[in-house]
Parts: sequence; structure tokens; C-alpha cells
Amino acid sequence: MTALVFYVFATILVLSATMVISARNPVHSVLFLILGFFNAAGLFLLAGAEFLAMLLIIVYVGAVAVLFLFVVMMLDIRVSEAREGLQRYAPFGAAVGAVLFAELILAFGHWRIAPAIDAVPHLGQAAGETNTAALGDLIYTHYVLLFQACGLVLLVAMIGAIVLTLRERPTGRRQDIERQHARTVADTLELRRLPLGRSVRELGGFARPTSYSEAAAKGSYDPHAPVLSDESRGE
Amino acid sequence: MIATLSNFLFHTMLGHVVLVALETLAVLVPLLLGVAYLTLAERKVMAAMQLRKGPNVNGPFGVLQAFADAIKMLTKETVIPSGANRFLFLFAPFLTFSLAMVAWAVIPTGNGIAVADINVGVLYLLAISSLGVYGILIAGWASNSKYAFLGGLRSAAQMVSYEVSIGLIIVSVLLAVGSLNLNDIVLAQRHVWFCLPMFPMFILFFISALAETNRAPFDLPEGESELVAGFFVEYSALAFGLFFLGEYANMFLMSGMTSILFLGGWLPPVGIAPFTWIPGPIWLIVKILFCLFCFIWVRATFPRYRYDQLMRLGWKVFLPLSLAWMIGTAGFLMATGLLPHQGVS
Amino acid sequence: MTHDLGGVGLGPYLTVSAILLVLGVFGIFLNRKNIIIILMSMELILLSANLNFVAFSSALGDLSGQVFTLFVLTIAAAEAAIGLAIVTVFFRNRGSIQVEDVTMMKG
Amino acid sequence: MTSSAAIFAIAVLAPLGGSLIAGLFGRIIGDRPAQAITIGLMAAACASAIATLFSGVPQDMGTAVVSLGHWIDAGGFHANWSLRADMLSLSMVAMVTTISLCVHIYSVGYMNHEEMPTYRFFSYLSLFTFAMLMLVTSNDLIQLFFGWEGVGLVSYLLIGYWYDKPSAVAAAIKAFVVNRVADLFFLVGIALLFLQFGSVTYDNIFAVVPAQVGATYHLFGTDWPVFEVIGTLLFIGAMGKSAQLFLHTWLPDAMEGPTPVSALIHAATMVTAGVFLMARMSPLLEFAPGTKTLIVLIGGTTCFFAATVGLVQPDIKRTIAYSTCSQLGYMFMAAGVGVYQASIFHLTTHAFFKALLFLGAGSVIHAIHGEQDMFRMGGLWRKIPFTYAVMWIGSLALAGVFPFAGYWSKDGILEAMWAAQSGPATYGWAMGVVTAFITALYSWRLIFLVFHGTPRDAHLSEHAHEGGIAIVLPLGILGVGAVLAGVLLDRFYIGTAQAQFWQGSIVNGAGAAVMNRMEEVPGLIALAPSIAGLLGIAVAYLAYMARPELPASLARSLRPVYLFLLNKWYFDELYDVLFVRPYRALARILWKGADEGVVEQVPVGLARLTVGTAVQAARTQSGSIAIYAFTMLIGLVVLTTTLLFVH
Repeated sequence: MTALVFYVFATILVLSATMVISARNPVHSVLFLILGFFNAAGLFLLAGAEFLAMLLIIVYVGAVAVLFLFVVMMLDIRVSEAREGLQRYAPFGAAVGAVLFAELILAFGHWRIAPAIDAVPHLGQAAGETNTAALGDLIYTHYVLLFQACGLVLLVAMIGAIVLTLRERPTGRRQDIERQHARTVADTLELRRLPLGRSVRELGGFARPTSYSEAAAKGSYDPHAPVLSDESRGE
Repeated sequence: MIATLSNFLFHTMLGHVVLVALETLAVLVPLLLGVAYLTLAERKVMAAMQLRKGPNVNGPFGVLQAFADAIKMLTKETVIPSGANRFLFLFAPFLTFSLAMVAWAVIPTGNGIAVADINVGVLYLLAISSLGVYGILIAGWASNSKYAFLGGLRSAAQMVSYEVSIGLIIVSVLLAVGSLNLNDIVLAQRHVWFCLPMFPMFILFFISALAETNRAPFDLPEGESELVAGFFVEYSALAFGLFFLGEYANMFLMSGMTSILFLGGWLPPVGIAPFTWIPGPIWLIVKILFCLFCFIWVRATFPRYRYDQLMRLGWKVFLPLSLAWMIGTAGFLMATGLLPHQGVS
Repeated sequence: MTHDLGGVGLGPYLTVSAILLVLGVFGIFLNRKNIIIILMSMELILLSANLNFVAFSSALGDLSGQVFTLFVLTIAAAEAAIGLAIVTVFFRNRGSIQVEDVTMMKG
Repeated sequence: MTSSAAIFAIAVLAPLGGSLIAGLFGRIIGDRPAQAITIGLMAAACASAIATLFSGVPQDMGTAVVSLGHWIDAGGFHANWSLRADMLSLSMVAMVTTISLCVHIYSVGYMNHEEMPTYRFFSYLSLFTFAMLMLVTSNDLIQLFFGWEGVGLVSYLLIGYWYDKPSAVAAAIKAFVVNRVADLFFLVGIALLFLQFGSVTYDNIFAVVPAQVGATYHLFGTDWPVFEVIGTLLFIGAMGKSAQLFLHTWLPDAMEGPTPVSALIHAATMVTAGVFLMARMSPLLEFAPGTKTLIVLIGGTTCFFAATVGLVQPDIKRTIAYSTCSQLGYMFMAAGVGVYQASIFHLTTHAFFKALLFLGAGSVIHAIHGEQDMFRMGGLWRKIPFTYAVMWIGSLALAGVFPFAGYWSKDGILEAMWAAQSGPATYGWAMGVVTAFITALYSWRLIFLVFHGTPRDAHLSEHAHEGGIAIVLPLGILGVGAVLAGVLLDRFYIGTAQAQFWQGSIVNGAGAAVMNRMEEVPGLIALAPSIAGLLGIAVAYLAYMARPELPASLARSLRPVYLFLLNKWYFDELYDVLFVRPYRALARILWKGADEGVVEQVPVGLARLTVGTAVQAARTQSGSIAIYAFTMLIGLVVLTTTLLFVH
């Protein structure tokens, strides 16, 4: 039964991996990648690594693949262009791949576990302990420094990604919630009594309250710019 | 007869499959019914809050309104836009709906009563909820429409953002429980529900759930005034219906998660006689309904957030708060010696 | 505590992982112009490594393999984030992500 | 540390304090305070030294060692900072501090026309004094070497004090280099001593010297007596410091420094370090008869050679410098026959009258604004009568006229030479007597040229005047010393009381007999140097007062001899041909051929190779990520293949 499940997962994994590299549309590639990850998670589950299986889905499918999908969708890659030159290198790649595969099969076909393996202290899972708890024990004791290093790598990657993609837009108007809350009618509105038959323009044009320039982001609004005159408005 | 049946169900492979299928049905049928009536309830509750009557034509008090809507959707024509990716266009709503269903597999409705009582239940829930993004993204992209695409991107960004704080809040809870098993989480609240000691996180989780399910006041992806209807602007008929159902099922799911993580799941408020007579599933349903009522209540009360405000709230308020709370919880548990499994190597 | 790997043994796992690796390698050759697919191929290669780690970890009853899978996951996530950020910036500046165009690192 | 030890330590260490304060804080505290501090501390040192000398070391032991601290502890090698207080050091300390104090005071007057602040000068002077005191009070050869190098260093600094004068800088470097050549031998000597005796402390060495008389080094198929080798090496070191023949060339050039420096360093103290070393190592040298013969020969020749050169020098300071060289020859001669007491005696009296002469010459130079050519002076005695008087006193002492200081010591040396009754000693005696004549001749040549006759350069001597009190006072003190040092100290240094006085700090092996026989020298022989001196004065009068044209005609008729002398026996030229030119040629070959051609070519060629390779390698860097990825993967395949086949 479980063997059957394994072969189902493995087959779908291999097929979807094939589709990842051969799909004409990058969006399809990403979706097949996700499918592949799902099946890999299934394989993990079969191997007893339930925590990693969930993590694979949360991290890869929930975050990394979303990133891929985002970028692929947003960048709007022209499919035809991206596939040019496909055939030229394919034989070469196939040859390298074939050699590699042959070697791997050769290697995997003739390996055996070292007889002294039992002499090596194993960092195993205690009976009755869940996979997660056992992993936790290991990570926070034996591998705590590596774990911290991984955290640092992630931090650096996060900062790097932000620094790389952040675009400063000096003209944007940021929201200042405290100022919004503190704003009163007097700051915003100027009530004027207009004599009959006269327009605001005739009284010197529109006047903006001072709070407007204060609220504006730097550079987006020049309070000293000349107020639009009647003439320019009229045109 | 009964012996044969039990032998079949509990000791044969096929029987096992049948049993699981039955369990699934036992969860899904009430759930689907609930979803159907949630749409009606939302309209009724909001109507009441806004001093209107709401649907009241089909059946007494409009109880048949849900079925009327369903029949309307089923009978309409499914329009597929030109240039759309046909498979993905139809796959997206199905994905959304089925994910909302699949997640229920691990929700315990009573002590140990779940379709799959697995060790990493919380992670499973987190994984499934993180997949919700795909339905929306695929729908937005496959529609071959600017509005849909923008709505999809917005929604995806929003969900990813709030997932981070949801994850951190869950970690706070897990710190106090010491297990990823949902049943254990519920059992850990025997003495006091986590909504009391972790009240700020409870509120944060609830708000994040609103954002995660694209509910008001965070229903940006479908903001009518800017994006017409967001990622499902091109959808109609059954496809639209599936999205619709999926959304409401997601609300159910998030309410269920809130109940299990903070409101004691299937536990009664206090473990004494009159309360303990009522079975666990009923308590869970009551709590879920309470959460759903809050969802609707919020929708009727608050105006919609602007997109940058939404992002700001998620990244600059919720994330630091939940992170600080997590660290504080860990520190508190460590200091008081209440940390589960403390001293176990 | 060794694990029977779902009753199939170590061999099939290693075979699947080998196939994944070769597919990843082949993908890099095949899609030599599209940097995003190259990145995805690299994810496949990493996945194959992870699969090997987990399989051996279970077969030998030693959790270190799973721990390293965790680290590989972390690094892969960081790599994807940075890689995609670079791609995005490049696209923003050049309007294209053709690998053939990306020759600014020429010596 | 007892109070007497503390006083002795003050005598040695006070100059260091003065030097540090003046040198490090002179800029802050100003010139005058710096001078006052150095002079004050110097005076304290001088007073302490004289007090120590008079109290003497305790009667029951020959030496007292004041320990200051550990210096080097490396394996079996130990060196301590300590002050050795035996009569030899005490007398030297007293002499050095007295002269140094005079020079310090004198410098205040002499240096007051300097444009640069002079705290640096005073700091150097005090530092020099300290180094010299370390040298003479050392209890082991390492500390002695420290002082030895210290005085060399300060000598370098002071000769090059006017560092904007190229000739001064060149002279400083010359002095330094020549001294290093000698120091190398000295250092090797010390090393051999350590190897031989396992210690560098005097007492340890001297204690075992008699036991190892027969030791030899076997080298080049010949047996070399250890003591001869070591003694010769030490003597070569001393030759450098004391400007003996072949290593003397730096001393006349050192006159580029300010005159007080010449007085202090190049007359009274540093150059006598070699003589002091001989006396200090007397227990060893007494077992090295070959070395002693060498010392006598070198000393005698130096004394004659320097005197002849001094005879024709036009420069007033160079004349006195050669005179110093010559007198040092006397001292070495005496050391060579084992009469170290006479050496030290002459060293002490010489310090007084030579410092006097130098300072007097400085006074002359100061009076006529820096002119040093005697042939442009003349008739100065009316202008600067006091200087004239002290120059007479100094010259009389130098010439060995009774009862001035030089008479006693020089007579003692020459008597010892005669009494030694050996071939080399007799040669030394002859040289000494001849030199006594020449000494008187050039001394009065100097006096007559400078002070008598008509001013040859009216403009120069017009405004000549006596220096201030700061100049006059030291001249007076030294003058008194030049008159009285001999008659007062004779009894203690070489006379009847010498054994009680030295208290065994100087060892006379075979020399003990000489000491005794000195008293029995025939009268005529004893009078010979005095007669030679007086004769020299008379000839000088004849040549420079009565018949002033005589020297010039003599120089014309004996032109080769004159030139030979004027050019200092062509030593500088000889060295130029022998050492400087080959060295330069060698250096040039090493520079052009070895350094630029080979050594530099390695990194340069490497750099070129790197650039070339990099240019080629850069071509493979196409910038295409795909190619890079291919390369990586192909590398992976190759690696896997290799692993498969190797395994």
C-alpha cells in the first residue's frame, strides 16, 4: 500500500520536474514546480520526516514558489523569446545529463552502508518522541550554531532583497496617521463670506491652508510656488 | 451484522477507506450547509445592524434564499474570457474551494475526534492556509484581465504578509502548549483558554484572520470602487459559486482555528456539570458561530482600509507586536518554569 | 531507530533523487536563456539533495540528515529571495531578463 | 641600597633624568629651564661622584656592586643592570662628571647664539654623560657594551648636531660607521668571552682567567691562544672608540660638531673608553702578551703619526683633535706594557688639559665668530687675555712641562716604557719622546699663530672679545685642574700610594715589576721628555715668532713630506681606494645586478605573469551566466567521474 503511494508520488514528482524544465510557459513551470514540491513532501512523509514535509510546503510552496509566481507573472516574459536557442544546446545538455545519470545509477547501484556505521554515535529519534521534538532537540543542541548561522543568512537575504528592490519615490505622499487624527476643521477649511456676484478668483484665487504643505512629503509640494493666477486658470 | 460491519470498517483496507470517507462526509456535509447558511446569515445580520429586513422572500425568514442563490448560479452560463488560460481559469476556484475543505481534516471536533489526528496538525493548517494564495493568483493571472491580475497580486501580497504574523502568533501558542497536535492544543486549555492570558494575540489573530480571508475591512482585492471585483471579476456561474463557497469556507476555517487556538476548541467554558453535559462538537460549533458573527459584525461596522495602510499594519504593527509577544512568552515561560517539556533533553 | 521508508527501501528514493538531479542539470542546459527557469532548475537540484538527505536519515536512523535538509531549505529560500530580487531589479533597469543580455560581469 | 650606594646611583642616573626632562619636555618648558635642569642634575651627579670618590669603597673589599635590576635572562645567559663601584669606576665617574659639568656650563655661553632651541643639545650632552657613566660603572660586558654603543650613538647625534650642514652629517655618519666596524670585533670578543667563561660578569671572568691560560682555538690548522684572540678583538674595539691608527679617521672629522662636544666627547671621555676598557680588562690582558705587544706598537705609532699630522693642520680644532689622537697613543702604550695606572693617570690629566684646550679653542672660535683657520688669526692675546692664559696652561700641560699635569703622567708613561725593557717598549719610548717634541712644537705653533704676531685678518679679530662667565668659569676650573691634577694625583695613581688607592681594581701581572722599576730609571732618560718638550717650544718660537717665513720655506723644500703630513698620511685616500670604492662598486653591482636584476625581477616577472595570465583568463569570463552554470555542471560531472574511477 505505502509502496504504491510512494510510486505514485515519485512518478508525479519526476513528471512534474520534467514539465518544469520543458514547459513553454514559465507560469506553468512554476505551477509544476509546486506540484513537484507537493509530491516531494509526500515522499518526505513516507520517509517519516513529517515536520520537514510540512516545512517544505510552508516554505517552498507557501513562500518561495509564490515569489517565483509573482516575479514570473509581473515580469511578463515573452514566451517565444525565452525559448529561443532551445535546440542548440539540448543535445549537449542531454549528453551531460545522461553521463551524470549513468554515473549516479552506477554509484547508487553499488553502494553499501559502511560496516562501521553502528560504531558512529547516532543522533536518532527516541522512542515515543515525535519527529518534531526530536529535530528540535537536535537543532538547539548539536546544531545550534549552524542554526543561528542559517538565521543570519536569512536575515542578510531579507535585507538584501529589500535593499535591491526598494525604490524611493520622493514625490509620494506618505500617510501620517497621528497628524490625520490631530487635524481639525480650522486647519483644513477656510470659510469665506463671498459678496454676491463675486467669485473666489476675484478675491485672489484659492488659498491652501498651511497644513497642506506640512503634510506633504518633502519635495512633492512647494509652498512658495506662485498661486495659480486667474489668467492661467482661465486658459 | 454489527460485528461484521465493525470488522469490515476497522480491520480491512477497503473498510478503512470507507471509514475515512464517512468521516470526511461527516465533516463536510455540515460544513457545506453551514457555508450556505453563512451567506444568508451575513445578509440577515447586516440587515439587522443596518435596520433593514434582509432576504425574507424565499421560505420563512428567507431560509431558502441560500438554495435559490445556488440554483441561480448552477443554471447560469460559465463565461470564459478570450485569451484566458482555460484549464487554470477553471482550476483556480476549484483549488480555493477544495483547500478550504481539506484543511478540516485535522480540526478536532471532540477529544481526539478528527479525520486525521496528526502530530503536526498546526503546521498542516498553516501549510494549507498558505496555499490559499495560489487559487487567487492563478485566477487573477488566468483571467487575462488587468483588473483581475491586479486584484490577484494584491490579494496574494496581503495574504502572504498576514501569514507571517499568524505564524508568529501560533508559535506563541505552541510555546505554551509544547505540541503541534491540535488536540493537545485544545487540551492545554483545560484550565484557562488562551484568549485570556494572550488576549492581545487573540485580537491580533482575529484581525489577521480577517485579512487572510480578504474580509472587510481588508477586502482590498475585490475593492469594487477600484478593481470592480478583484480577481474574480471574470468569473461567473458555477466557477464564481465555487470561489464564493471557498471564501466562506475559509471564514469557517479561520473561525475554527481561532476557536481551537484561543477559545478552547471543543472544551466547555468551565469543566463543571451543566456545561460538560453538552458534547464537544456543539461547543466548537458555538464558538465558531461566535467568531463568524464577529466577522460579519466587523464588516458591518468598519470602512475599508487603503492598501498601503493595510501593508503598513501588517508589517509595521502586527509583525513586531507578535514577534515581541512571542519573545515575551518564551521569556515568561522560561522564567516561571512553565515551559512544557522543560528539562527534557 | 531505522525507518523502512514506506516499505520501498533506500534504492527507489535514491533513484528518484538522481533523476531529479539530472533533470535539474538538464533544465539548466535546456533553458539557458531564461534565468528564472534556471533558478527553478536549481531548486530541483536542491530538492534532490534534500530527498537524499531525508532518505539516508531515515534509513540510518540518524536525524542529522533531516537537520541538514532544514538548513538546505533555509539557504534555498535565501537564494531564491536574492536571486529573484536581482532578476526584478535587472528587469526594471534593462527591460529584459535574457541571460544572453546579462553579460555585465564580463572581465 | 645603602646611602653611599644611593649617592653613587645618583651620580650615574641623574644625567639620565636631566636628559629625559630636557629632551622630552624641552619644547614645553623652554630652553633656559631645560639648561638649568640639566646643569643642576649634572652638578648633583658631579657632587655625588666626588663624594663617593672621597669616601671610597669600603676598605674590606675591592668592589661594591649596586644592583639596579634584571635585564636579560635567556637560558644560561644573565645580564643585570648594576653599578660597579671600584676605584677604577669611581675615578672615572668623578672625572667624567666633572668635565661634563664644565662642558655643560660652558655650552650655555657657547651655544647662546644658536638659532635653534638648545634643549636638544643639552639633552644629548646629559644623555652622553649617562651612557659614559654606564660604560665605566658596568659590572659586565653587556652593560659596558650598552654604554659603549650609547656613547657612540650620542656621538653621532652630537657630531651631526648641525644637521643642516652636509659636512657635519657626513662626519657623523663616518664616525658611526667606523665605530661600528670596531664594535663588530668588540662584540665578537664579548661573544667569545661568554663562550669561554660562560659569563659576561667581570668577577666571574677574572676569577677563572688564570685557570684557562693554556686554552686555544684550533682554526686554519693553527692553534690560537684564546686570550690573545679575545684580547686582540677587544683591543680592535677599543681602537675604534679611541681613534687609534687605522681606525682614527673619524676623530678629526668629528670636529664638525660644536666645540663643547669636541671637548667632552672627543677629548675627555668617549675616546678614552678604549683605554678604560684596557684597564678594566687588565686581568685578562695580562695573560695575552702578544696583544700587549700589538697595543704598544699601535699606540706608539699612533702617537707619532697623529703628532706629525697635527703639525701641519691649519684648522685649530683639527690640530687639537690630532693631539688627542696622539695622547691616546701614549695611554695605549702604557697599557701595552701593563702599567694601566699610568694610562688612567694620563687619561685623567689629559681630560683636564685637553678639555681646557678645546674649550679654549672654542673660546677663540667663539670670539671671532666661528673662524677655525689659524692662518687667518693672530694677535688675539690682547683681545682675549684670559683665554690666552688658559691656552698656555693647557699647552704647558700637554707638552709635559713641570709641574703641569701632563708632566707627571707623560713622564710616568715614558718611564714605564723605558723600564719595561723590551723591544716594542723601547720603540714606544722612542716614539713617545719624539712625539713629546712634536707635541710641544705644534702646541706652540698653535699659540703663536693664534695669539701672537699681527692679526692676519683684521676684520675678524676686530670685535674679538672674551666670552661671558659661562665660558670663563669652566675654563678657570679646568685650568686649575690642568695645573694641579698631576701633582695632586701622582702619588695615588702611580706613585707610592697606588696600591692602596686602586685596591686591586687594576691588575698588574708582569707590569708590577715595571711599576717598581719606574722609580729607578736613569736621570737622563727621565728628563728626556721634558727636554724634548722644551726643545719643541723653542723650535716653535723660532719658526713662528722669530723667523715666521721658515715654515713656509720648509714646506716648499720638503713639499712631498709636507703634503704627506697635510693629507694625514693619505689614510682617507687609502681607505677610499681600499674600502669605499670597492664597497661602492660592490654595492652598485648588487643594486643593479642582484637587486634590480634578480631580486626585483622575481616579483616584477611574477606580476607580469599574473597580468598576462589574468588577461587571458578574463577572456574566458564571458559574463554569460549560462556558460558559468555549464562550467559548474561539467565540473560536477568530471568530479563524479573521477570519484567513480578512483574509488
